[in-house]
Amino acid sequence: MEVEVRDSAFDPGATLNAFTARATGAGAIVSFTGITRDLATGDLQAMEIEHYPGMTERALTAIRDEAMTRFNLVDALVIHRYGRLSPGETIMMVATAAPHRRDAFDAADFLMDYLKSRAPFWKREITPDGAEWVAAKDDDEAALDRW
Amino acid sequence: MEVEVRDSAFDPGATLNAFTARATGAGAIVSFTGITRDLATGDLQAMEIEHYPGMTERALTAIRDEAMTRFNLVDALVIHRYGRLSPGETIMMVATAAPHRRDAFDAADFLMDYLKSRAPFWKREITPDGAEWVAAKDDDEAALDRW
Amino acid sequence: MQIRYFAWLRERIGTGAEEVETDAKTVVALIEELKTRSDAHAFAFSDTAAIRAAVDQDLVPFDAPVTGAKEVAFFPPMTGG
Amino acid sequence: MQIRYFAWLRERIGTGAEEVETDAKTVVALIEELKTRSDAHAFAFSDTAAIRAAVDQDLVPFDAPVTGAKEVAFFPPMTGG
Repeated sequence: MEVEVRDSAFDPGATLNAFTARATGAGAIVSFTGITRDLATGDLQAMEIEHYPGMTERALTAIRDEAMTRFNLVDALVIHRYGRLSPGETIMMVATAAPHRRDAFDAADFLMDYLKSRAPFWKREITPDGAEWVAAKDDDEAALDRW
Repeated sequence: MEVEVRDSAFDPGATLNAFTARATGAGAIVSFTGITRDLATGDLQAMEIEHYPGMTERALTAIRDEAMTRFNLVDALVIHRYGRLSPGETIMMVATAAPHRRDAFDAADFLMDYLKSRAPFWKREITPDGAEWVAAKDDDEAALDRW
Repeated sequence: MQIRYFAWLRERIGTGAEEVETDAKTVVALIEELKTRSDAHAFAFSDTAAIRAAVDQDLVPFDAPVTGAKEVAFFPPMTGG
Repeated sequence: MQIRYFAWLRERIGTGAEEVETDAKTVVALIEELKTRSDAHAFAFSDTAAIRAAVDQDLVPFDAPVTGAKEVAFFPPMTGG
Protein backbone atom coordinates (compact mmCIF):
# COMPACT_ATOMS: atom_id res chain seq x y z
CA MET A 1 0.00 0.00 0.00
CA GLU A 2 1.66 3.25 -1.12
CA VAL A 3 -0.62 5.74 0.62
CA GLU A 4 -2.63 5.19 3.77
CA VAL A 5 -4.85 7.54 5.80
CA ARG A 6 -5.91 5.97 9.08
CA ASP A 7 -7.25 6.82 12.51
CA SER A 8 -5.57 4.02 14.45
CA ALA A 9 -1.95 3.61 15.53
CA PHE A 10 0.55 1.74 13.37
CA ASP A 11 3.99 0.20 13.96
CA PRO A 12 6.73 2.20 12.18
CA GLY A 13 9.37 -0.53 12.67
CA ALA A 14 7.19 -3.28 11.22
CA THR A 15 6.20 -0.91 8.40
CA LEU A 16 9.86 -0.17 7.64
CA ASN A 17 10.75 -3.87 7.58
CA ALA A 18 7.83 -4.80 5.30
CA PHE A 19 8.61 -1.87 2.98
CA THR A 20 12.28 -2.89 2.82
CA ALA A 21 11.44 -6.55 2.18
CA ARG A 22 9.47 -5.71 -0.96
CA ALA A 23 11.88 -3.01 -2.25
CA THR A 24 13.78 -5.33 -4.57
CA GLY A 25 16.84 -3.67 -6.07
CA ALA A 26 17.04 -0.90 -3.50
CA GLY A 27 20.38 -0.14 -1.87
CA ALA A 28 19.11 2.74 0.24
CA ILE A 29 16.01 3.06 2.41
CA VAL A 30 15.11 6.31 4.18
CA SER A 31 12.27 6.64 6.65
CA PHE A 32 10.83 9.67 8.37
CA THR A 33 8.44 9.42 11.30
CA GLY A 34 6.67 12.37 12.87
CA ILE A 35 5.98 12.19 16.59
CA THR A 36 3.46 14.24 18.60
CA ARG A 37 5.70 16.46 20.73
CA ASP A 38 4.66 17.93 24.01
CA LEU A 39 4.48 21.75 24.07
CA ALA A 40 7.18 23.97 25.58
CA THR A 41 4.74 24.49 28.44
CA GLY A 42 4.61 20.72 28.96
CA ASP A 43 0.83 20.53 29.14
CA LEU A 44 -0.23 18.99 25.85
CA GLN A 45 -3.02 16.52 26.57
CA ALA A 46 -3.75 15.49 23.00
CA MET A 47 -3.31 16.42 19.39
CA GLU A 48 -6.41 16.25 17.22
CA ILE A 49 -5.95 15.93 13.50
CA GLU A 50 -8.80 16.83 11.16
CA HIS A 51 -8.61 15.92 7.48
CA TYR A 52 -10.62 16.09 4.27
CA PRO A 53 -11.64 12.52 3.43
CA GLY A 54 -11.28 11.85 -0.26
CA MET A 55 -9.07 14.82 -0.98
CA THR A 56 -6.48 13.56 1.52
CA GLU A 57 -5.97 10.28 -0.33
CA ARG A 58 -5.92 12.15 -3.66
CA ALA A 59 -3.33 14.66 -2.43
CA LEU A 60 -1.07 12.03 -0.85
CA THR A 61 -1.23 9.87 -3.97
CA ALA A 62 -0.37 12.87 -6.16
CA ILE A 63 2.58 13.82 -3.92
CA ARG A 64 3.83 10.24 -3.84
CA ASP A 65 3.49 9.90 -7.64
CA GLU A 66 5.39 13.16 -8.11
CA ALA A 67 8.23 11.81 -5.95
CA MET A 68 8.33 8.59 -8.00
CA THR A 69 8.63 10.72 -11.17
CA ARG A 70 11.22 13.19 -9.90
CA PHE A 71 13.60 10.76 -8.23
CA ASN A 72 15.07 7.42 -9.16
CA LEU A 73 13.04 5.35 -6.70
CA VAL A 74 12.09 1.73 -6.34
CA ASP A 75 9.16 2.56 -4.05
CA ALA A 76 7.72 5.23 -1.76
CA LEU A 77 5.22 5.05 1.07
CA VAL A 78 3.13 7.62 2.96
CA ILE A 79 1.06 6.88 6.06
CA HIS A 80 -0.75 9.65 7.94
CA ARG A 81 -3.07 9.42 10.91
CA TYR A 82 -6.06 11.56 11.80
CA GLY A 83 -8.15 11.74 14.96
CA ARG A 84 -6.92 12.10 18.53
CA LEU A 85 -3.27 11.37 19.41
CA SER A 86 -1.42 11.45 22.71
CA PRO A 87 2.04 13.02 23.14
CA GLY A 88 4.70 10.55 21.99
CA GLU A 89 2.46 8.86 19.44
CA THR A 90 3.52 8.52 15.82
CA ILE A 91 1.54 10.88 13.57
CA MET A 92 2.86 9.89 10.21
CA MET A 93 5.61 8.16 8.27
CA VAL A 94 7.18 8.34 4.86
CA ALA A 95 9.63 5.80 3.48
CA THR A 96 11.59 5.80 0.25
CA ALA A 97 13.61 3.06 -1.42
CA ALA A 98 16.18 3.84 -4.12
CA PRO A 99 19.20 2.30 -5.79
CA HIS A 100 21.34 5.14 -4.35
CA ARG A 101 21.22 7.15 -1.14
CA ARG A 102 20.93 10.64 -2.67
CA ASP A 103 17.57 9.81 -4.29
CA ALA A 104 16.26 8.12 -1.13
CA PHE A 105 17.15 11.15 1.03
CA ASP A 106 15.94 13.79 -1.42
CA ALA A 107 12.66 12.00 -2.10
CA ALA A 108 11.85 11.63 1.62
CA ASP A 109 12.68 15.31 2.16
CA PHE A 110 10.50 16.26 -0.83
CA LEU A 111 7.59 14.13 0.38
CA MET A 112 7.72 15.78 3.80
CA ASP A 113 7.86 19.31 2.40
CA TYR A 114 4.87 18.71 0.15
CA LEU A 115 2.91 16.80 2.74
CA LYS A 116 3.30 19.66 5.26
CA SER A 117 1.74 22.26 2.96
CA ARG A 118 -0.28 20.36 0.37
CA ALA A 119 -2.08 17.54 2.16
CA PRO A 120 -5.38 18.58 3.80
CA PHE A 121 -4.63 17.93 7.47
CA TRP A 122 -5.16 20.40 10.29
CA LYS A 123 -3.75 19.95 13.76
CA ARG A 124 -5.32 21.16 16.97
CA GLU A 125 -3.55 21.10 20.33
CA ILE A 126 -5.61 20.24 23.39
CA THR A 127 -4.35 21.60 26.73
CA PRO A 128 -6.06 22.22 30.09
CA ASP A 129 -6.70 25.77 28.79
CA GLY A 130 -8.66 24.55 25.78
CA ALA A 131 -8.09 23.70 22.14
CA GLU A 132 -6.01 25.69 19.69
CA TRP A 133 -5.45 25.22 15.96
CA VAL A 134 -1.79 24.94 15.02
CA ALA A 135 -0.78 27.81 12.72
CA ALA A 136 0.96 26.98 9.47
CA LYS A 137 4.58 28.08 9.33
CA ASP A 138 5.80 30.44 6.61
CA ASP A 139 8.92 28.22 6.58
CA ASP A 140 6.84 25.27 5.47
CA GLU A 141 5.45 27.12 2.46
CA ALA A 142 8.93 28.51 1.64
CA ALA A 143 10.40 24.99 1.79
CA LEU A 144 8.51 24.12 -1.42
CA ASP A 145 10.62 26.60 -3.39
CA ARG A 146 13.59 24.26 -3.01
CA TRP A 147 12.07 21.72 -5.42
CA MET B 1 23.93 2.17 22.35
CA GLU B 2 24.92 5.04 20.03
CA VAL B 3 27.50 3.22 17.91
CA GLU B 4 27.66 -0.47 17.16
CA VAL B 5 30.01 -2.52 14.96
CA ARG B 6 28.83 -6.10 14.61
CA ASP B 7 29.19 -9.16 12.41
CA SER B 8 25.68 -10.55 12.83
CA ALA B 9 22.39 -9.40 11.34
CA PHE B 10 20.13 -6.94 13.16
CA ASP B 11 16.50 -5.90 12.84
CA PRO B 12 16.18 -2.33 11.46
CA GLY B 13 12.49 -2.05 12.36
CA ALA B 14 12.99 -3.13 15.98
CA THR B 15 16.02 -0.81 16.16
CA LEU B 16 13.97 2.12 14.84
CA ASN B 17 11.19 1.47 17.36
CA ALA B 18 13.58 1.19 20.32
CA PHE B 19 15.45 4.32 19.20
CA THR B 20 12.17 6.24 18.87
CA ALA B 21 10.88 5.04 22.24
CA ARG B 22 13.86 6.53 24.08
CA ALA B 23 14.06 9.76 22.01
CA THR B 24 12.05 11.84 24.46
CA GLY B 25 11.22 15.28 23.09
CA ALA B 26 11.83 14.36 19.46
CA GLY B 27 9.22 15.32 16.87
CA ALA B 28 11.17 13.94 13.91
CA ILE B 29 12.96 10.63 13.44
CA VAL B 30 14.93 9.83 10.28
CA SER B 31 16.45 6.45 9.53
CA PHE B 32 18.71 5.32 6.74
CA THR B 33 19.38 1.66 6.02
CA GLY B 34 21.90 0.41 3.48
CA ILE B 35 21.09 -2.85 1.70
CA THR B 36 23.50 -5.12 -0.17
CA ARG B 37 22.43 -4.70 -3.79
CA ASP B 38 23.00 -7.29 -6.44
CA LEU B 39 25.33 -6.20 -9.29
CA ALA B 40 24.09 -5.05 -12.69
CA THR B 41 25.29 -8.43 -13.93
CA GLY B 42 23.03 -10.13 -11.38
CA ASP B 43 25.69 -12.51 -10.10
CA LEU B 44 26.67 -11.16 -6.69
CA GLN B 45 27.10 -14.11 -4.35
CA ALA B 46 28.20 -12.19 -1.28
CA MET B 47 29.59 -8.92 -0.03
CA GLU B 48 32.53 -9.16 2.36
CA ILE B 49 33.19 -6.20 4.61
CA GLU B 50 36.60 -5.79 6.22
CA HIS B 51 37.11 -3.23 8.96
CA TYR B 52 39.77 -1.94 11.33
CA PRO B 53 38.74 -3.06 14.82
CA GLY B 54 39.27 -0.29 17.33
CA MET B 55 39.60 2.48 14.81
CA THR B 56 36.12 1.69 13.45
CA GLU B 57 34.43 2.31 16.81
CA ARG B 58 36.57 5.44 17.33
CA ALA B 59 35.69 6.82 13.89
CA LEU B 60 31.96 6.09 14.20
CA THR B 61 31.85 7.64 17.66
CA ALA B 62 33.67 10.74 16.39
CA ILE B 63 31.29 11.09 13.42
CA ARG B 64 28.25 10.59 15.66
CA ASP B 65 29.55 13.14 18.21
CA GLU B 66 30.17 15.64 15.43
CA ALA B 67 26.57 15.23 14.24
CA MET B 68 25.30 15.78 17.81
CA THR B 69 27.34 19.01 17.95
CA ARG B 70 26.43 20.36 14.51
CA PHE B 71 22.70 19.71 14.60
CA ASN B 72 19.96 20.17 17.14
CA LEU B 73 19.49 16.48 17.94
CA VAL B 74 17.98 14.48 20.77
CA ASP B 75 19.90 11.35 19.76
CA ALA B 76 21.77 9.66 16.92
CA LEU B 77 22.61 6.04 16.25
CA VAL B 78 25.04 4.26 13.93
CA ILE B 79 25.13 0.49 13.37
CA HIS B 80 27.48 -1.07 10.80
CA ARG B 81 28.10 -4.71 10.02
CA TYR B 82 31.28 -6.41 8.89
CA GLY B 83 31.94 -9.94 7.63
CA ARG B 84 30.05 -11.76 4.89
CA LEU B 85 26.62 -10.55 3.73
CA SER B 86 24.21 -11.94 1.14
CA PRO B 87 22.40 -9.75 -1.41
CA GLY B 88 19.35 -8.14 0.22
CA GLU B 89 20.88 -8.08 3.70
CA THR B 90 21.06 -4.85 5.70
CA ILE B 91 24.65 -3.56 5.88
CA MET B 92 24.18 -0.58 8.13
CA MET B 93 21.76 1.88 9.64
CA VAL B 94 21.82 5.40 10.96
CA ALA B 95 18.96 7.02 12.86
CA THR B 96 18.55 10.58 14.07
CA ALA B 97 16.00 12.12 16.43
CA ALA B 98 15.42 15.87 16.56
CA PRO B 99 12.80 18.36 17.68
CA HIS B 100 12.39 19.45 14.03
CA ARG B 101 12.59 17.64 10.71
CA ARG B 102 15.34 19.73 9.06
CA ASP B 103 17.88 18.72 11.73
CA ALA B 104 16.86 15.07 11.61
CA PHE B 105 17.23 14.94 7.81
CA ASP B 106 20.46 16.92 7.63
CA ALA B 107 22.11 14.96 10.44
CA ALA B 108 21.27 11.59 8.83
CA ASP B 109 22.61 12.86 5.51
CA PHE B 110 25.77 14.15 7.23
CA LEU B 111 26.30 10.85 9.08
CA MET B 112 26.05 8.90 5.82
CA ASP B 113 28.44 11.18 3.94
CA TYR B 114 31.08 10.93 6.68
CA LEU B 115 30.58 7.26 7.25
CA LYS B 116 31.10 6.52 3.55
CA SER B 117 34.53 8.18 3.42
CA ARG B 118 35.78 8.35 7.00
CA ALA B 119 34.93 5.05 8.67
CA PRO B 120 37.44 2.24 8.04
CA PHE B 121 35.32 -0.28 6.16
CA TRP B 122 36.24 -1.88 2.86
CA LYS B 123 33.79 -3.83 0.73
CA ARG B 124 34.61 -6.74 -1.52
CA GLU B 125 32.18 -8.25 -3.99
CA ILE B 126 32.21 -12.00 -4.44
CA THR B 127 30.99 -13.34 -7.78
CA PRO B 128 31.51 -16.65 -9.65
CA ASP B 129 34.47 -14.89 -11.34
CA GLY B 130 36.21 -14.17 -8.05
CA ALA B 131 36.48 -11.38 -5.49
CA GLU B 132 36.89 -7.70 -6.25
CA TRP B 133 37.40 -4.74 -3.91
CA VAL B 134 34.81 -2.02 -4.38
CA ALA B 135 36.47 1.22 -5.52
CA ALA B 136 35.74 4.40 -3.59
CA LYS B 137 33.73 6.95 -5.55
CA ASP B 138 35.06 10.47 -6.13
CA ASP B 139 31.46 11.56 -5.48
CA ASP B 140 31.66 10.24 -1.95
CA GLU B 141 34.75 12.28 -1.15
CA ALA B 142 33.23 15.35 -2.85
CA ALA B 143 30.05 14.95 -0.78
CA LEU B 144 31.99 15.98 2.33
CA ASP B 145 32.50 19.48 0.92
CA ARG B 146 28.82 20.16 1.49
CA TRP B 147 29.28 20.24 5.26
CA MET C 1 -23.00 23.07 -5.28
CA GLN C 2 -21.68 21.49 -2.08
CA ILE C 3 -19.53 23.86 -0.01
CA ARG C 4 -17.28 22.32 2.64
CA TYR C 5 -15.43 23.92 5.52
CA PHE C 6 -12.59 22.56 7.65
CA ALA C 7 -10.75 23.42 10.86
CA TRP C 8 -11.42 26.93 12.21
CA LEU C 9 -13.41 27.88 9.11
CA ARG C 10 -15.81 25.06 9.94
CA GLU C 11 -16.00 26.24 13.56
CA ARG C 12 -16.57 29.90 12.71
CA ILE C 13 -19.27 29.13 10.14
CA GLY C 14 -20.82 26.54 12.41
CA THR C 15 -21.15 23.75 9.85
CA GLY C 16 -18.85 21.46 7.87
CA ALA C 17 -20.94 21.50 4.72
CA GLU C 18 -23.78 23.38 3.08
CA GLU C 19 -25.54 23.27 -0.28
CA VAL C 20 -25.61 26.59 -2.17
CA GLU C 21 -27.09 27.79 -5.44
CA THR C 22 -24.64 30.12 -7.14
CA ASP C 23 -23.78 31.74 -10.45
CA ALA C 24 -20.28 32.62 -9.22
CA LYS C 25 -17.71 31.84 -11.91
CA THR C 26 -14.55 31.88 -9.78
CA VAL C 27 -13.46 30.95 -6.26
CA VAL C 28 -13.06 34.61 -5.31
CA ALA C 29 -16.57 35.47 -6.60
CA LEU C 30 -17.97 32.53 -4.65
CA ILE C 31 -16.26 33.79 -1.47
CA GLU C 32 -17.85 37.23 -1.94
CA GLU C 33 -21.26 35.58 -2.28
CA LEU C 34 -20.75 33.33 0.75
CA LYS C 35 -19.77 36.34 2.91
CA THR C 36 -23.30 37.73 2.42
CA ARG C 37 -24.95 34.61 3.85
CA SER C 38 -24.43 35.47 7.52
CA ASP C 39 -22.27 37.42 9.94
CA ALA C 40 -20.48 34.14 10.74
CA HIS C 41 -19.63 33.69 7.07
CA ALA C 42 -18.43 37.28 6.79
CA PHE C 43 -16.23 36.82 9.88
CA ALA C 44 -14.85 33.45 8.71
CA PHE C 45 -13.89 34.85 5.31
CA SER C 46 -12.62 38.22 6.59
CA ASP C 47 -8.94 37.37 6.08
CA THR C 48 -8.68 35.58 2.75
CA ALA C 49 -4.88 35.47 2.98
CA ALA C 50 -5.40 32.82 5.67
CA ILE C 51 -7.70 30.71 3.50
CA ARG C 52 -7.07 28.03 0.92
CA ALA C 53 -9.57 26.59 -1.55
CA ALA C 54 -10.09 23.25 -3.29
CA VAL C 55 -12.38 22.67 -6.26
CA ASP C 56 -13.51 19.04 -6.57
CA GLN C 57 -10.72 18.09 -4.16
CA ASP C 58 -7.90 19.82 -6.02
CA LEU C 59 -6.10 22.75 -4.39
CA VAL C 60 -6.62 25.83 -6.62
CA PRO C 61 -5.80 29.55 -6.68
CA PHE C 62 -8.61 32.04 -5.97
CA ASP C 63 -9.04 32.95 -9.63
CA ALA C 64 -9.80 29.33 -10.56
CA PRO C 65 -13.21 28.63 -12.15
CA VAL C 66 -15.95 26.95 -10.10
CA THR C 67 -18.47 26.57 -12.90
CA GLY C 68 -19.73 22.99 -12.99
CA ALA C 69 -17.91 22.00 -9.80
CA LYS C 70 -19.65 19.54 -7.50
CA GLU C 71 -17.74 20.46 -4.37
CA VAL C 72 -15.80 23.54 -3.31
CA ALA C 73 -13.93 23.46 0.00
CA PHE C 74 -12.43 26.22 2.13
CA PHE C 75 -9.90 25.77 4.91
CA PRO C 76 -6.88 27.35 6.61
CA PRO C 77 -3.32 26.57 5.43
CA MET C 78 -2.65 22.89 6.02
CA THR C 79 -0.59 21.66 8.94
CA GLY C 80 0.05 18.00 8.22
CA GLY C 81 3.26 16.05 8.67
CA MET D 1 56.13 0.34 15.74
CA GLN D 2 53.22 -1.80 14.62
CA ILE D 3 52.32 -1.34 10.95
CA ARG D 4 48.90 -2.54 9.82
CA TYR D 5 47.49 -3.10 6.34
CA PHE D 6 43.89 -3.49 5.19
CA ALA D 7 41.96 -4.55 2.10
CA TRP D 8 44.08 -4.80 -1.09
CA LEU D 9 47.13 -3.35 0.66
CA ARG D 10 47.04 -6.27 3.07
CA GLU D 11 46.66 -8.70 0.16
CA ARG D 12 49.49 -7.20 -1.87
CA ILE D 13 51.90 -7.08 1.06
CA GLY D 14 50.83 -10.52 2.20
CA THR D 15 50.27 -9.69 5.86
CA GLY D 16 47.87 -7.63 7.96
CA ALA D 17 50.49 -6.47 10.45
CA GLU D 18 54.23 -6.27 10.93
CA GLU D 19 56.55 -4.81 13.53
CA VAL D 20 59.15 -2.37 12.17
CA GLU D 21 62.00 -0.37 13.64
CA THR D 22 62.07 3.06 12.09
CA ASP D 23 63.44 6.57 12.50
CA ALA D 24 60.95 7.97 9.99
CA LYS D 25 59.45 11.21 11.26
CA THR D 26 56.40 11.44 8.98
CA VAL D 27 53.93 9.15 7.28
CA VAL D 28 55.45 9.85 3.88
CA ALA D 29 58.98 9.09 5.13
CA LEU D 30 57.69 5.85 6.66
CA ILE D 31 56.13 4.86 3.33
CA GLU D 32 59.45 5.41 1.54
CA GLU D 33 61.15 3.16 4.10
CA LEU D 34 58.48 0.44 3.87
CA LYS D 35 58.82 0.38 0.06
CA THR D 36 62.40 -0.85 0.44
CA ARG D 37 61.37 -3.90 2.49
CA SER D 38 60.27 -6.06 -0.46
CA ASP D 39 59.00 -5.97 -4.04
CA ALA D 40 55.52 -6.62 -2.62
CA HIS D 41 55.79 -3.52 -0.43
CA ALA D 42 57.10 -1.45 -3.36
CA PHE D 43 54.17 -2.62 -5.51
CA ALA D 44 51.59 -2.07 -2.79
CA PHE D 45 52.78 1.50 -2.20
CA SER D 46 53.37 2.37 -5.86
CA ASP D 47 50.27 4.60 -6.14
CA THR D 48 50.13 6.66 -2.97
CA ALA D 49 47.14 8.65 -4.27
CA ALA D 50 45.13 5.47 -3.68
CA ILE D 51 46.33 5.09 -0.08
CA ARG D 52 45.12 6.51 3.21
CA ALA D 53 46.98 6.47 6.53
CA ALA D 54 45.98 6.37 10.19
CA VAL D 55 48.32 7.07 13.11
CA ASP D 56 47.15 5.49 16.35
CA GLN D 57 43.73 4.98 14.75
CA ASP D 58 43.24 8.56 13.61
CA LEU D 59 43.07 9.33 9.90
CA VAL D 60 45.96 11.70 9.05
CA PRO D 61 47.53 13.44 6.04
CA PHE D 62 50.84 12.09 4.71
CA ASP D 63 52.88 14.90 6.27
CA ALA D 64 51.64 13.95 9.75
CA PRO D 65 54.29 12.95 12.33
CA VAL D 66 54.70 9.28 13.28
CA THR D 67 57.27 9.81 16.03
CA GLY D 68 56.15 7.99 19.17
CA ALA D 69 53.20 6.32 17.45
CA LYS D 70 52.34 2.79 18.54
CA GLU D 71 50.41 1.85 15.42
CA VAL D 72 50.41 3.18 11.87
CA ALA D 73 47.90 1.76 9.39
CA PHE D 74 47.69 1.94 5.60
CA PHE D 75 44.64 1.16 3.51
CA PRO D 76 42.73 2.15 0.36
CA PRO D 77 40.01 4.81 0.45
CA MET D 78 37.20 3.56 2.63
CA THR D 79 33.99 2.17 1.18
CA GLY D 80 31.62 1.88 4.14
CA GLY D 81 27.95 2.76 4.26
